[in-house]
Amino acid sequence: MSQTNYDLARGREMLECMERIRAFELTAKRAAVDEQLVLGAIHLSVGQEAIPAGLMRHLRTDDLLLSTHRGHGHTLAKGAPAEAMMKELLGREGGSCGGKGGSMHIADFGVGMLGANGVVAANITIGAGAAHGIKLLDKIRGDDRICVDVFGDGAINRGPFLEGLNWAGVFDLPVLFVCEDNRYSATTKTSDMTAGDGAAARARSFGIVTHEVDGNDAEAVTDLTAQIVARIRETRRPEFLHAKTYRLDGHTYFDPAAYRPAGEAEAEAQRSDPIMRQRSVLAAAGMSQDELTAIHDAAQAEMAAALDEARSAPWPDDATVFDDVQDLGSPAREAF
Amino acid sequence: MSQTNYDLARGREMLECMERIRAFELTAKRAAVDEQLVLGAIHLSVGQEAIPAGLMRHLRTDDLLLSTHRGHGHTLAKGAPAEAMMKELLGREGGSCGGKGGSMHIADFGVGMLGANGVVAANITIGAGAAHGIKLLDKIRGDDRICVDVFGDGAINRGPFLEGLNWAGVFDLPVLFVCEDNRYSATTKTSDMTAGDGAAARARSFGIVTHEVDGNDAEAVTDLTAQIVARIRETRRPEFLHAKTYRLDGHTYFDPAAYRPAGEAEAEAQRSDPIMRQRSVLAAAGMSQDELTAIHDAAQAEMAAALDEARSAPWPDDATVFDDVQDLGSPAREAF
Amino acid sequence: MKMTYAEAAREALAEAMREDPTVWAVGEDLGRGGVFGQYKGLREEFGEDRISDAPISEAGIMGAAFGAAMVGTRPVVEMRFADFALCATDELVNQIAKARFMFGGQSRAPMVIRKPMGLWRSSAAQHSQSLESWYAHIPGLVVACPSTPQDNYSMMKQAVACDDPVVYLEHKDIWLSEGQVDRAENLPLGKARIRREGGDVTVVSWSQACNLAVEAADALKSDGLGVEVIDLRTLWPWDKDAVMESVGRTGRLIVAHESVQVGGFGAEVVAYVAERMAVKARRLGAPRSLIAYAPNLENQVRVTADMIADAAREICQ
Amino acid sequence: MKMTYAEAAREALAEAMREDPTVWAVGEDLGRGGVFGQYKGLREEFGEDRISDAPISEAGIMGAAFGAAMVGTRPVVEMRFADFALCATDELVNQIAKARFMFGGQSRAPMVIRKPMGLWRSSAAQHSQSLESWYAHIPGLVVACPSTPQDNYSMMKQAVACDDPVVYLEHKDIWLSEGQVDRAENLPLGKARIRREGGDVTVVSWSQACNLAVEAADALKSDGLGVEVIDLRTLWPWDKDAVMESVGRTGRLIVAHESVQVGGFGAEVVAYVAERMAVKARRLGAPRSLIAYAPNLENQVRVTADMIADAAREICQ
Ligand SMILES: Cc1ncc(C[n+]2csc(CCOP(=O)(O)OP(=O)(O)O)c2C)c(N)n1
Ligand SMILES: Cc1ncc(C[n+]2csc(CCOP(=O)(O)OP(=O)(O)O)c2C)c(N)n1
Ligand SMILES: [Mg+2]
Ligand SMILES: [Mg+2]
Repeated sequence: MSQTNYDLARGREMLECMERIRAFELTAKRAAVDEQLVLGAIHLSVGQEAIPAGLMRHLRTDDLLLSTHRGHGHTLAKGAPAEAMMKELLGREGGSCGGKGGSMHIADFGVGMLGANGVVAANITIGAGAAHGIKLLDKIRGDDRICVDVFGDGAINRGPFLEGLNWAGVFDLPVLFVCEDNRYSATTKTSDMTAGDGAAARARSFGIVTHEVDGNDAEAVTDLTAQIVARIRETRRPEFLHAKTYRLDGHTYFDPAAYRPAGEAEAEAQRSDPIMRQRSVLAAAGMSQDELTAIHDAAQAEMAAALDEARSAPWPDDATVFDDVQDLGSPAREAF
Repeated sequence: MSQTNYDLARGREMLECMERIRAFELTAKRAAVDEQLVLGAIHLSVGQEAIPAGLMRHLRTDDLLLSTHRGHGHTLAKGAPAEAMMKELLGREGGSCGGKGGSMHIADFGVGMLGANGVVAANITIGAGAAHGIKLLDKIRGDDRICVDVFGDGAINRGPFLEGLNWAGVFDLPVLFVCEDNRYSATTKTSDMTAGDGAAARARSFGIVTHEVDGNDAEAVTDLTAQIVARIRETRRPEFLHAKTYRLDGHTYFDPAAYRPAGEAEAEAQRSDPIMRQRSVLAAAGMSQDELTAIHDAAQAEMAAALDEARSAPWPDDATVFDDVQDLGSPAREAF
Repeated sequence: MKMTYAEAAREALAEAMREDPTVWAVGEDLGRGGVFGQYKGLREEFGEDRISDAPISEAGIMGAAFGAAMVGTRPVVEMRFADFALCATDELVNQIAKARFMFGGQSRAPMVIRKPMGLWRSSAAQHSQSLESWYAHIPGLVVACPSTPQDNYSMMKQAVACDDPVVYLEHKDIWLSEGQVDRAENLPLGKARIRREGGDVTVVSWSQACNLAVEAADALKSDGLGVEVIDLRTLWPWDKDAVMESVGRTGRLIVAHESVQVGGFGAEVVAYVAERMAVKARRLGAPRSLIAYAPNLENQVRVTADMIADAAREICQ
Repeated sequence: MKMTYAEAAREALAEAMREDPTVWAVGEDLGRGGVFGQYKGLREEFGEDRISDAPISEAGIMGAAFGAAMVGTRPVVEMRFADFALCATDELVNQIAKARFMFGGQSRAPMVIRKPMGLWRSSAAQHSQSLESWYAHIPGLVVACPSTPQDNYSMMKQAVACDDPVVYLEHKDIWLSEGQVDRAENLPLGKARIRREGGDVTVVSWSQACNLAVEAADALKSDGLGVEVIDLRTLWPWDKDAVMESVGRTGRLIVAHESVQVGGFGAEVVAYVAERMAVKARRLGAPRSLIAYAPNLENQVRVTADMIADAAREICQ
């Protein structure tokens, strides 16, 4: 790995991104477990950080992203500020969604992040549609954005997977579908409930150019997605990425995940933790232990500060409760 | 085709079946157009008769069948009496569903026909579930039935296609999915709205054994489905049949189908009308023109008689209006 | 100008599309004019991107149109039959209706969701439903039920211009009904139309049932009975002031609708009024039963002009 | 015997499964006991065929269970959250509710469709809904809303035994609430339970809101106010006789429910009574707004025991 032309800056950037995601989520988990500060369920992407870290760096701020209930990593990597996100998890004023959405509905339209989703697979058609909107706007006034639409391995068993992929194929839309395959659908092994060869095989049946990648290898992810993103930007046609990974934590932060075979998670943590792997890559490329530690510490410090800010932020103003429901017939005027 | 061991009885049986289906539908169409006797929309399977004629003969009466809005042919071939079906199309007493369903909800549980469906693709999951029920009952008391679940090419673009096939694959169910691909989804060319290689490719992506057949060749259909049905009866595992055919009539009986390329329907009628083809096969195998005419005439006479019976049948008894909604809270007791 | 109900909506949509290039329509078979001819000729004028066909994929249509709405286009979604729209319920209720709020105001879903509804010549249980009360119950949605060509023109224009998702329920039985359309007329969404004035009893209705109420009112005039017919036009927001004012005068209220009475929106209207004043009230809706194919059975669950007239006579005794 | 609301339903299901081998349950994650532990231990006793996992595939679960019901099994369908059940609306409303009628009585759909509903600790807009009024509006469906362990035991047993499809709405906030369960108790579906007797005002409610109504009634007793609390238990059929009898005595009616007031089932109850007698009526439901994540905002759309008590005091003035 100490090839001469290894791009250290790029490798470092990805490690920073992954460390930030992990620090954000573990900080949030502690805030949930120790202080009961996080209100609803949160779903951690611990172990899956290489995918957003490798992919999102190829996107422009105005490119679009849709994600799932497990969406903190994508959102951070797309450029959303951690402090607003943490406030959202705590349901506070200044949160990404003003405290109205929480973790499962986190969104930051300012950086093109059009929302996590509480309904598995629902974002697949919506993301195809966002790309459809881009295509229509392109004809009106020029628009070269692309859309990235992320979902889990469990989502491929719901109808919107079919309807969304078919839509993108039929209308030739600039969207990258990403299946983050962490092997589990909540407490169920996805393979037990999935017929056939899974995500990539299904995607190919729609005639969509399909790729597979070790989703715990940030370098591989970023190499592959560099090409994919460039091609979609150019061709304006959909592609599909099946990224294999592993969920090191439980389904939710309070899930002990006792249903996993003994030792499985431990072995994976040893073998394939993307942060450990990226640290090794960087160390081999000459980065010092101190630098690695500094990256880790910076991420921790950032998220600790974000939590401090969030902890001391006020609740949303009661008066906002009826805002943003609808204009016509708004509950602010007529609630009953 | 005059091979020595051609099974003339079998070939004749299929022609009879196809003639009956066509006679039923064209009689119903005349009753609709000339006499306004048919009340709702009816969807004719003219040109598609070889599929039910070839397939259903392998099923036992207690095997199950689910179908679509274009379900007269399947229902007749499964053994439902034409007279009750015609009465149903006319909304009369003695109709298959007591006049409550009409063409799109035709059903005859006595011959295992669990219903046509007015919602495209809805029967795909329901049929998988019927097979699931068989599997559960098999463990309780022995049950070796199988289920045949038919749908059109347009149905493969709705979510239940994915959810039904995945279900059948995951739970290993004795169901044969049949996609009757007549190239059109109402007034739209299905290929324009379908990404990828279509039904068979998608079915294979679920790991389901998949076959393709010229659905206008009754002999080919029955040869292939003989094996398929026997195998499903044995293995209790799902299979998939993509049957290519062509809808010679409009989407509904009142659709002039002007959206089709000029000459397309005429050319297909010449080339691939399954009844014409089967007549040629039988003629080559030695059947006389008189016999062929007799088969045709018998079918016409049967359906003319069925229409006569239906025409003179009374409307359903007004008193049945609240029957069979529900037991608890039945509208017969409390409608408001 | 005289137009049919279908033509009025088509005209309104065509005008909106001429004015705003981000307006587009999507649904099955639209390129051939739509199942009821309500898009006839639009493909020719606007091309296949803006009068877009779709796969048989109601969830896909609804979900994709929502995505396209969030990025700044204004989709008009055609569901073909209101019944099929049930295939896209998550998309409408969990996503479209809630996104703006859940995301703290960051997004909008300016969409018109067309759902042709109602009884229509032996269409049977899966092609005849009227579920307007469902949508009135869902925060985030506007619910429109035009009953005349005039309203199908002006309400369609307003619905396309509206930044909220509008569930737009046209009645299948009146596509061909004709009426005068004044393009300048501009009664806002949320305002009722008094279709007949009268002092004895207030009949509140919407959609095709309101046309029956008008018939009943006209018939009763010769009996000397003054029936005020209020066409709500939208169920959310609905014009409580108009209803309260009228019932304040008449003291008698009938709400007539084609949909099932139990849990129908008539209950909301009666309950709202009864909470606020003493009133003689009566609902006329369908029995809580299913819609059959045979016409004699279908007719048994139908609210008719005669039934409305009888109820008006009775309540005035 | 003391049980929690979750245990009571589990016990009832286990007993039904022991008695009838055709009863089975299917849903995501059931093998590990279900998301709320309401299937805990059942996999061990009944095996994976009868406590069946499922793909994330609500439409598949609902459609497949319906098919299996038509061939003679009795599925209990778990939707996890009532909100996700919207992904299977066509299957429930167009298929399950209508098949028996459309097919002229040839088929049955003996199913229990479990949909955990309601507000539950900052679950936000997509995981908190109460849509019971939707299902009450759909002919063919029975709608059950148990509020106590006793009812979650006996109503579950009756629902499994019922030959109609039963939409069974458990409230997520009371899974762990404890109460006495008498296995022999057998108040039929369709009959209300008078949870408190009183002569001044009738409060009609169901599900968790009814527990709040009971709290309010108890609190008002010391004020000398007699609040009769009627737990409807099922919204279809609903016990009109019990309500009419009670309101006939008190002349005052409050209907309290957690769901959105506009188009909620409270409207049906008030309208039904107001059509038949002069009554002072008042509904207490949620504003027609969305449910937020932040607890202070979430609380603003919550109907509380205090609000019910205040409304009772006010209506009795
Ligand atoms: C339609 C729907 N069904 C069920 C759920 C409950 N649920 C939330 S996350 C989840 C597992 C999703 O698995 P996967 O798609 O693999 O994503 P992961 O959680 O592994 O990231 C489930 C079943 C839901 N949110 N939406
Ligand atoms: C969910 C749904 N969407 C739309 C329709 C209207 N519709 C009825 S038949 C049909 C075309 C179906 O095409 P296909 O599946 O190929 O069957 P075919 O009519 O060709 O036999 C459509 C769109 C419907 N019945 N259900
Ligand atoms: Mg997963
Ligand atoms: Mg077709």
